Amino acid sequence: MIDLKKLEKLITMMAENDLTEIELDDGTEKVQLKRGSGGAPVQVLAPAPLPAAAPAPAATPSAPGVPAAEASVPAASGPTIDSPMVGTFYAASNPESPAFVKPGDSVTADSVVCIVEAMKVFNEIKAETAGKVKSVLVSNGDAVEFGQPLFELE
Amino acid sequence: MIDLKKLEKLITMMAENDLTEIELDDGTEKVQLKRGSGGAPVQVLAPAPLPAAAPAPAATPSAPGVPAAEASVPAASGPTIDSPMVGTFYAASNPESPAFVKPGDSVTADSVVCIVEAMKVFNEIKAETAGKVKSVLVSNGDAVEFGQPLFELE
Amino acid sequence: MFNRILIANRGEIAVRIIRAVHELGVEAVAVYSTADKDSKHVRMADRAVCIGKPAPAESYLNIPRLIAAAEVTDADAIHPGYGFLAENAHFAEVCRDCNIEFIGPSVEAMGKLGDKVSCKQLAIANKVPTSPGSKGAITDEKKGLKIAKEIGYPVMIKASAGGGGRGMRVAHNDNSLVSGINQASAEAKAAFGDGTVYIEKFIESARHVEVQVLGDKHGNVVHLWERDCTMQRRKQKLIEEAPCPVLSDDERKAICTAAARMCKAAGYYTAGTVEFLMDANKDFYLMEVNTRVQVEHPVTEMITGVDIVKQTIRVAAGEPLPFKQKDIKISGHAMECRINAEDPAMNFAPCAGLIEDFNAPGGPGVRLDTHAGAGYRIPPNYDSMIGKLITHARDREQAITRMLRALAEFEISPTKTTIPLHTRLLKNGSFLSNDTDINFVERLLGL
Amino acid sequence: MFNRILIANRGEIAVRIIRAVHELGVEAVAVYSTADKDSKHVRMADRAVCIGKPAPAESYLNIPRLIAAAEVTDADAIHPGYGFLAENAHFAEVCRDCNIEFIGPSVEAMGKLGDKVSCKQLAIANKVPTSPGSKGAITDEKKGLKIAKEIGYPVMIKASAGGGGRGMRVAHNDNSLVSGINQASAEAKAAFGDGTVYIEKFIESARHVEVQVLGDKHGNVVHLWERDCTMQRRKQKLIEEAPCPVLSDDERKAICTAAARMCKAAGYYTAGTVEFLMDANKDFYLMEVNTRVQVEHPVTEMITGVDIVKQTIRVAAGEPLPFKQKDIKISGHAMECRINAEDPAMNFAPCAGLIEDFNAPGGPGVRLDTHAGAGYRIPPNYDSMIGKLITHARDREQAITRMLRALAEFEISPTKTTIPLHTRLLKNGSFLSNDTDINFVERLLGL
Repeated sequence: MIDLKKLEKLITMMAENDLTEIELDDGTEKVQLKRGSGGAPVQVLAPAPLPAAAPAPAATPSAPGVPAAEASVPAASGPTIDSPMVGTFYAASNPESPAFVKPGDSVTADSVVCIVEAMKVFNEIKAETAGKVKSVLVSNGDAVEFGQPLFELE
Repeated sequence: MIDLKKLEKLITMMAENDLTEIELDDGTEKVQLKRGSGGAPVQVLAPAPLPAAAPAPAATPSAPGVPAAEASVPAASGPTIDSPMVGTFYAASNPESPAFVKPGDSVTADSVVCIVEAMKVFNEIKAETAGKVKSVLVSNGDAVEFGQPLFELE
Repeated sequence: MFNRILIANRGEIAVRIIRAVHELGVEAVAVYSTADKDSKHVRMADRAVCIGKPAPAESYLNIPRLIAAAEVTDADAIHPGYGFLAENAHFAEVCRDCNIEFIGPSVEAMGKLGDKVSCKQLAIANKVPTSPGSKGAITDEKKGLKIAKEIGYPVMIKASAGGGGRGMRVAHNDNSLVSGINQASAEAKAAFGDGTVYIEKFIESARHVEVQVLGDKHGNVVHLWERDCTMQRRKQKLIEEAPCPVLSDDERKAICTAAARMCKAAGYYTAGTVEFLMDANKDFYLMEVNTRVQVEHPVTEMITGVDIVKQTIRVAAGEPLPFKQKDIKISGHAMECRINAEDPAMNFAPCAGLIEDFNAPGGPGVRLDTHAGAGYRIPPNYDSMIGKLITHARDREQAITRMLRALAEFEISPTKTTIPLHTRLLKNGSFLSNDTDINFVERLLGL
Repeated sequence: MFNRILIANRGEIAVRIIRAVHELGVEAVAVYSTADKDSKHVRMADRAVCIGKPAPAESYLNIPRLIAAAEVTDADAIHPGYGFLAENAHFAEVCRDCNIEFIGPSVEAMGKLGDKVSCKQLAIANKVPTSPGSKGAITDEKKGLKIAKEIGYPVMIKASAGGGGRGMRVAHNDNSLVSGINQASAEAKAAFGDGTVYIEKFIESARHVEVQVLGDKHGNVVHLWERDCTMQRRKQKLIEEAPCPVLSDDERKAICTAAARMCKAAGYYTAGTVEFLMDANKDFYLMEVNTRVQVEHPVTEMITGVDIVKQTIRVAAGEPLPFKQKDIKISGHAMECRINAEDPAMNFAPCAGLIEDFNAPGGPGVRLDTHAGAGYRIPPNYDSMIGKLITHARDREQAITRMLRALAEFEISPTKTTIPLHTRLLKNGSFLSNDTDINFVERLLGL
């Protein structure tokens, strides 16, 4: 069981102390730390446990009443299009029409990829970045929160 | 379970002493430290960050009323003769006679090195180990606690 | 009772409100900015929604996002806590328009008591002591000079919509009055969008005494006695206690009854605080009314046994107060020290960052309200208060002794806090003998 | 008052005592075994002395080392807490011989009340209800059989010097009685060096009700009302509450008054607890008297506002009790859950080791007495209790609701604790309706 808090602390310690390698083992302890020139670049380890990239501890609002701690946002390995606001996700402009985008579609920064409805206002969400849609991370009608990944790009 | 606090200590030590590598094993100890660009292992530092070797947080009883946190037991780098009990330390059998041992003296396991008085009983303390006395770590009349180093050997 | 309450706040007050919500068997929804994603209120809530970036305007002050969060989580009520949108009438109206109960006073009562000029008129009508000064707004300099002559210098120029010291000026003569009116008015216009100002007698040496009031939607209003918040620094309260140590029972009863009478006249419900300055002659002068739960509400909870936050929720749900005025008795003495993450060596500059060690005090008569703990990283984006340490004992002396014991026991590192400052103040002879006024701490620290 | 008090104990009770010592303005000396060198009581004390290896016989039970530590630190009193040497008359005598005040009862009173036979005789003489049975020791089988016939089976065979269930047997007929007497006697001889046994009526289905008593050296003895500790497991109390939820005011007053009367007759001073079994007809049967402060003393502190530990120190210093019986009033309801580091999955085996995350519950009506925290390593050498969570509220229902809230909020990892068990018990219908007896928990868990 890898503890996010612990990872975060490790990363901070790496950065603050200019470490280049940390290697824990823990079949009854076995630490290895490297520092200064000659070690692997820090960036390699960085992304995964970085606070920003860590899944929000909050419940996905689409799962009502789920304790905050338990739920989690589906992880996306590639770049993502995130929700700029809290609201309800709609893949299409109306039930009859097809989804704005589906896996395999290419999008430009200006492409409308979905609608997020908040306070009766239907906000068209743009891709903000060009790329090819790999997968849709939320379902039609899901509640989404700020910064929640909606689409994964290749 | 690898102790984060201990790890943090290690890393601080690393930064402060400009180490490039620390390698612990702890299938009953096996420390390797590297310094500078591929420098020789620094054995001296090894014990320091290990909790077991850290000085007790307790006050030396010889400093009445000192907050436990503030006081500390004098550090000894070499082997030591420790007090087997709580009590008052006397270097000699009585004020007139000379100290049982002084720096430079050689002692055997059976040599009486001091007296620790507890509950009006004067207990003769033996060296329990052979060696040459390097320094006396407490003063005549000091209160000493269990396990407190009394003499440092070479 | 409500099914699900959204807490539109963060930090210790969000934690405090979630505790009350859970004790009522109601679900709690936390909202948080990206800076607070690891905060305790997020872990405690049944659900948590990220509403935006750290900047308050992007999150805790962003009404559309808060309402949207309430809608997607089907929350039927919102508790604003203190600060942020707690006294924002527009927010209360939007909640009402969206059929979400705003846990606070009615928009009307908020207006009557929130605006300083109308509040003062209400006070005078209900025989609540106010400072001599303009009955209403100062429209021109001439009127200001006339009134200043009547009540005598020094006078205080205040903004009607003011708060937190902004839009305030002290004038010692006609010249400084004229310039003061213009400055205060401009400052108020900028800060609150309303440049209306008024004039009051300036109280030289005073204590800060405030009355806790609690009302329901059925016209019942009681007071929970008073608090003394004389120990301040830069207009920020540092130490609060209850009851006020220098009042006789008659003086206490008189001012508390007056405060409750005034709130009843305003049709006020939920928790509110009527703040007074009290001069050396124990004459009271109304300062303002805070139409929300107060940071220092716990000291009143300790001496009365009333869970004030829980009551604000019950009242919002339409329940009548479960007690009458005669049931509210004072038991012992309580004290609160605000634990701020500030570095005394750096002129009390807030210090954010990781708290590595955190061992809270405990034992009899000790209460800690905090969102912090070992491993918590204090974000640089918000105020520096990381907890409130409260003690309760038979009398003031024992409450202070207990507080000193608890402060000594409180282990926080490497974060610098106000703990050493509190220890110093609690041992100060003037504090022990109540020979203090609201400028005491600043004089002591040479600020 | 004393200058310096040595606390001859560890864990949460050492922390609790140091808090009381400091609130009295007295210096605290901690003693610790090498296993406890990083423990909170060591950090809190003004001075700390390492007295030996982890094994209790080498440290906390080692009288010469404790006395030596007191001598080298010039401590003029020793507080034994509970367990270890708290009820050891020899230790009390040694302290007295060394001119160190033993903070507890006189050796004489400890003897009168500690020995079960003399205690029972004292009870009968003071009209304290006891179980029908032998007035004194059972010297031979014939006498045993005769008494068993009088009071009727089942009967309980108990060791005079007994405690913790050792030297106890239940007999349902003459055969099991004869073998039981021999076994119990042998077991008692081995465990306590005294094979004296006696016989009592065995109480089938009972609640555990105990009365808190407090006396001074001037002959004043009061009771602080009773506690209910029916929720037990393997004779270990799990949840304690005050007042007992099934007693009427008259029943409460009768048993509490009787307990105080008996202690007064024994010339008892300091805190003590008279333990009873109460059967379905609310008939009481004396079990034993504990001549020390009890683990569960906080629930009584919460409902009476009396700092019991502080009082034991004042009494030892010769001060008279600052209150009379009529001043001791019950306010609200309090509950305590013992937080043990045990793994439910491993049949509640104690689990030592490092506590990485520790976030304590807080807010109104919540008290936590603990020596643990984030970064604390639980030593494998002592009992598994790492804290006591106490809640106080207007009534039992609210105290339970508050406890459930606090338990849910309590974050400890990776250490396994009894928190989930407490949550389960507090939601159990039989517990809520007080339809329980001292075997309830074991039946529920199938132990």
